[in-house]
Amino acid sequence: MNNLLIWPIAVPLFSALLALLWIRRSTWIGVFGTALSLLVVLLVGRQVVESGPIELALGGWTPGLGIALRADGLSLLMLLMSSLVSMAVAVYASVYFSKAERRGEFWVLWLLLITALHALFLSGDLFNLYVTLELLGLSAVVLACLGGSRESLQAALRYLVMGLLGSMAFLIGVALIYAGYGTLDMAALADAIEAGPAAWLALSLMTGGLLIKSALFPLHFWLPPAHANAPAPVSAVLSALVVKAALYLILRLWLSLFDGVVTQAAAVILGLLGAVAVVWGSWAALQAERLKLMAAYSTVAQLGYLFLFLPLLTALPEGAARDVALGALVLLALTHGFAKSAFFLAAGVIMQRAGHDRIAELGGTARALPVTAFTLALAGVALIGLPPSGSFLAKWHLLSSAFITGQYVWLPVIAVGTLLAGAYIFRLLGYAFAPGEGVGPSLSAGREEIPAVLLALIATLLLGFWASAVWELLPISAYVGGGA
Amino acid sequence: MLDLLALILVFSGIVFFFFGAIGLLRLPDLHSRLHALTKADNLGLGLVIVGVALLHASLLVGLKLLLIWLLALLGSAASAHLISQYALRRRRQ
Amino acid sequence: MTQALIYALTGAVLFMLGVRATLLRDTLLPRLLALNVCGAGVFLVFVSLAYRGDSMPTDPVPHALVLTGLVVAISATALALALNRRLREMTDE
Amino acid sequence: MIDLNLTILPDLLLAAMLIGLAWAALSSDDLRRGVVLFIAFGLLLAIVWARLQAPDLALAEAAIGAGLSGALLLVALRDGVAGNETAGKLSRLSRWLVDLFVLIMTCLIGWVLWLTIYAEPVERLAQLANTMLDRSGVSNPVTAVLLNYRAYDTLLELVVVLTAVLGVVVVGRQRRGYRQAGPVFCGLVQWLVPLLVVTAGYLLWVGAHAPGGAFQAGATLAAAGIVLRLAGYDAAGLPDGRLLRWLLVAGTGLFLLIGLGVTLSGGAVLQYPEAWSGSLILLIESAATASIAAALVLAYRGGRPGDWSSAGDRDPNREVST
Repeated sequence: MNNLLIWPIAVPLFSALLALLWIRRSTWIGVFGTALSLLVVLLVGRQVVESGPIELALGGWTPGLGIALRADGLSLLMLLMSSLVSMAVAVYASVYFSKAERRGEFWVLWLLLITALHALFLSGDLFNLYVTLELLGLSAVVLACLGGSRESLQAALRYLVMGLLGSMAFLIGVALIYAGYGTLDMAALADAIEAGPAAWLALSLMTGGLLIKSALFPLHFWLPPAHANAPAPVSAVLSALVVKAALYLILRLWLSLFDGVVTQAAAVILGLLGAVAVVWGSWAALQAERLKLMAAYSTVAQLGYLFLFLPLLTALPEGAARDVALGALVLLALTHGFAKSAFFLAAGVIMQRAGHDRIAELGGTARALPVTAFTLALAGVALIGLPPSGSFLAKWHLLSSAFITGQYVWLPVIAVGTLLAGAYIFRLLGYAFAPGEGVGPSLSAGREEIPAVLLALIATLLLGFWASAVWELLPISAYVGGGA
Repeated sequence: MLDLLALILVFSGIVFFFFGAIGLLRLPDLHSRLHALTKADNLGLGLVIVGVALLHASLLVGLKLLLIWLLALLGSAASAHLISQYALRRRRQ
Repeated sequence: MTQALIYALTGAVLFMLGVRATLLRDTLLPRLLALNVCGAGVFLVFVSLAYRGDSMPTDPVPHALVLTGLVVAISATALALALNRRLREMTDE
Repeated sequence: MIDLNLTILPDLLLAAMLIGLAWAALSSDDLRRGVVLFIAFGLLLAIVWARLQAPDLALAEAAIGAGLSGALLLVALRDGVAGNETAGKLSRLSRWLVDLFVLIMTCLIGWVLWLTIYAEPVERLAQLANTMLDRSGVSNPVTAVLLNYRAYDTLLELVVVLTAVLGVVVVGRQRRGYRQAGPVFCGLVQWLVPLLVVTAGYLLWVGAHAPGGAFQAGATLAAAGIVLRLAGYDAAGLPDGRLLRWLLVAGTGLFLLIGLGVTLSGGAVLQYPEAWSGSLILLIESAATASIAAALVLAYRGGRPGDWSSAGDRDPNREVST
């Protein structure tokens, strides 16, 4: 029993309720609540590092009858990413929304979104995961339509419908699992699940539902409009964190619960879809005329890379090589989270200053907003995968895993994707660093620009130099079934 | 014996429901449809409820069932009134 | 067991009917109905698993899960309808 | 394997009607017709729940699934439906592929369910849930699962309701109300609303040992609000501004505070002291009933209530920019 685990969920939830009650003070409550959530996540992290995975059986009932919260290396890394990114974005949003009419509701929903993310990363129960997925989906949809424009509403509505369809597919998978194994507790299921028709079907239904939510090609179509039309701080968390939540669940299912059920053929199919996503998303990003749309297509491509790892992971035998590949996958997800949120925040700064985000008219950005232009360049380094960013290391290991397993088909995909990413980033930087009057002179920098540059620094420097921490944390597993 | 009586009551209630439904489908205009539906259903429900009460043979259950019937009567009377009033208003416009 | 199977299979059919209509229809309201039917199918699978014949006590856990699911479903429906209304207002303006 | 006797005939009939109604509701091009068929589908589903010995669900389905969903959908018909939001019609080939996919998946799911139900019976959680009932503080097993064993799910579910209703508030303006009702309807309202309130109270109280509970009670209370609004009372019984926000927060807030508070006695989060669990559960359920009812009525009214917050009063026309 360890009651510490409830706090990453209780703190943002309680702050959300307070923010709704004292809606005029919501900005303060929002920033303070986010900071406090970060603090408790750090406390949980210290305990996980010191004494291994933590479990909290809620209500004191044995997991199975009751619900357990669990924190291990993987969930800790996701928690750290989400609370760090949300802290930085909250600071930015306190400026961005300082005069907006609906800032009160924004902060309440913001805190609810953090609650949902933390609850999802800590949950150890399949049905509870469905509830957290719905909470995450609904709060993300409402945040996405805060822009109030027709496009953003339409995108949010489609996002909602697709999200609900995904949840339903997940839920019927959960029903099949409960039918076959008589429990919903993930630790018990990690032991119990064995290959067979029920397990295969349940896994494919749940994975299918999550693929919609994680926007893998060809189920990506809802993502670009939803992410590109939301207010900038919201786009940042949608792209950096919300899609990662579905990806985290896929990893949990494939590597911890259904370890031994997953077939190589299924993994190769997902890998192929990922490959198409990499090429198509990067190409669409290169064609995009708006900065935020470009960033959204780039998210589609970057998610594709993450799925390239799956066929490699299933082909590798359990052991050091597989642990390295898994670490690289998580590292890539983390780097993208930090880099993409930095990118969206920078785009938001430019948009508020220039009044538009048309890439071709961004001349003069570097002179007017040097810090923001620098942020774009830094985040770009991480998105392309240049050294010293974390994604460089991750792609390096992706390549070497492909060599080890002899799956050479992925090599050209990685090469083409990286080249295209270089092309769209340098195209953007070419405009941004060109002289011009597209962006007005700088009035104030600071609270707006600093969070983005910090996030970009984490992505390029911190995760590059301290990447080994990822490989040290991942083996701390709460689930005996697998390596995650 | 009591059971047989109860069964007969429930069955005849169902027959009323059946004819109410036929009336709803076959009669020409809204008012006569409403007429067929409310009359047949109220009576049908009443018969079913008396039958079920006999099967249970308990005063408390009987009272609860009676309450249900009264509510259904109230509801169907009010809704039939509202629907026909709406139809009248539309015809005048 | 046969009863449980009948309803479980019905649940599967309803689920896929809902999926089909969500994919094929192109306006919001029918899609929303479809998602609700989809949910009803999943709930039916859960509840039929809980049913273990008229003589055995049922498994309360799926019942509670479905109750939770019902409330989540109506929340999502309400939100989708509100978005739809705002979108409609914007079209009129 | 299947014993074909007459006892399964009603089940077959119900199942066929469910599928038929769902098909008709989903394939209807007339929206109003689709919605009405869907409401009928919900009512039939309530009968199925009763047949499968799930009376708690039958109550909830009738109140929430058919009743409130129906009311929300019907009022949405009045709003009209926004035009096609997806790009174009699907080609004939892709329609055919979707149908094929649906057919295959239905068969697969059906096959797996068949295998599972006829495999060696899995001892699921039924036995455990029923033996632990003595320690849960209530004697209705479904309430025990909802508010004790899996109370955390219910807490998050209340948060989901809160999130959705905030979304409704954020998105639009309040709907126009209805004209004052005529004498007959007013007479009905005078009877119905107090009766619904009493019924809600009864459902809340009885949930501890018989079918019923916070969700059914909340939905019944919300029905009272909707009836009031239909009769021309625009506020639908809800308070304004700050009090309304307290009402919305009450369920989640009290649940969270109690869940955390019980750790002071040395237990885990949400581990009620056994002697107190009955009363704590009732307390949580009462607050949850109020919050759920308020949220559902607010969702029916739609949009931002008057005097919701004065945060943006200086510049009411300003939208958040993208």
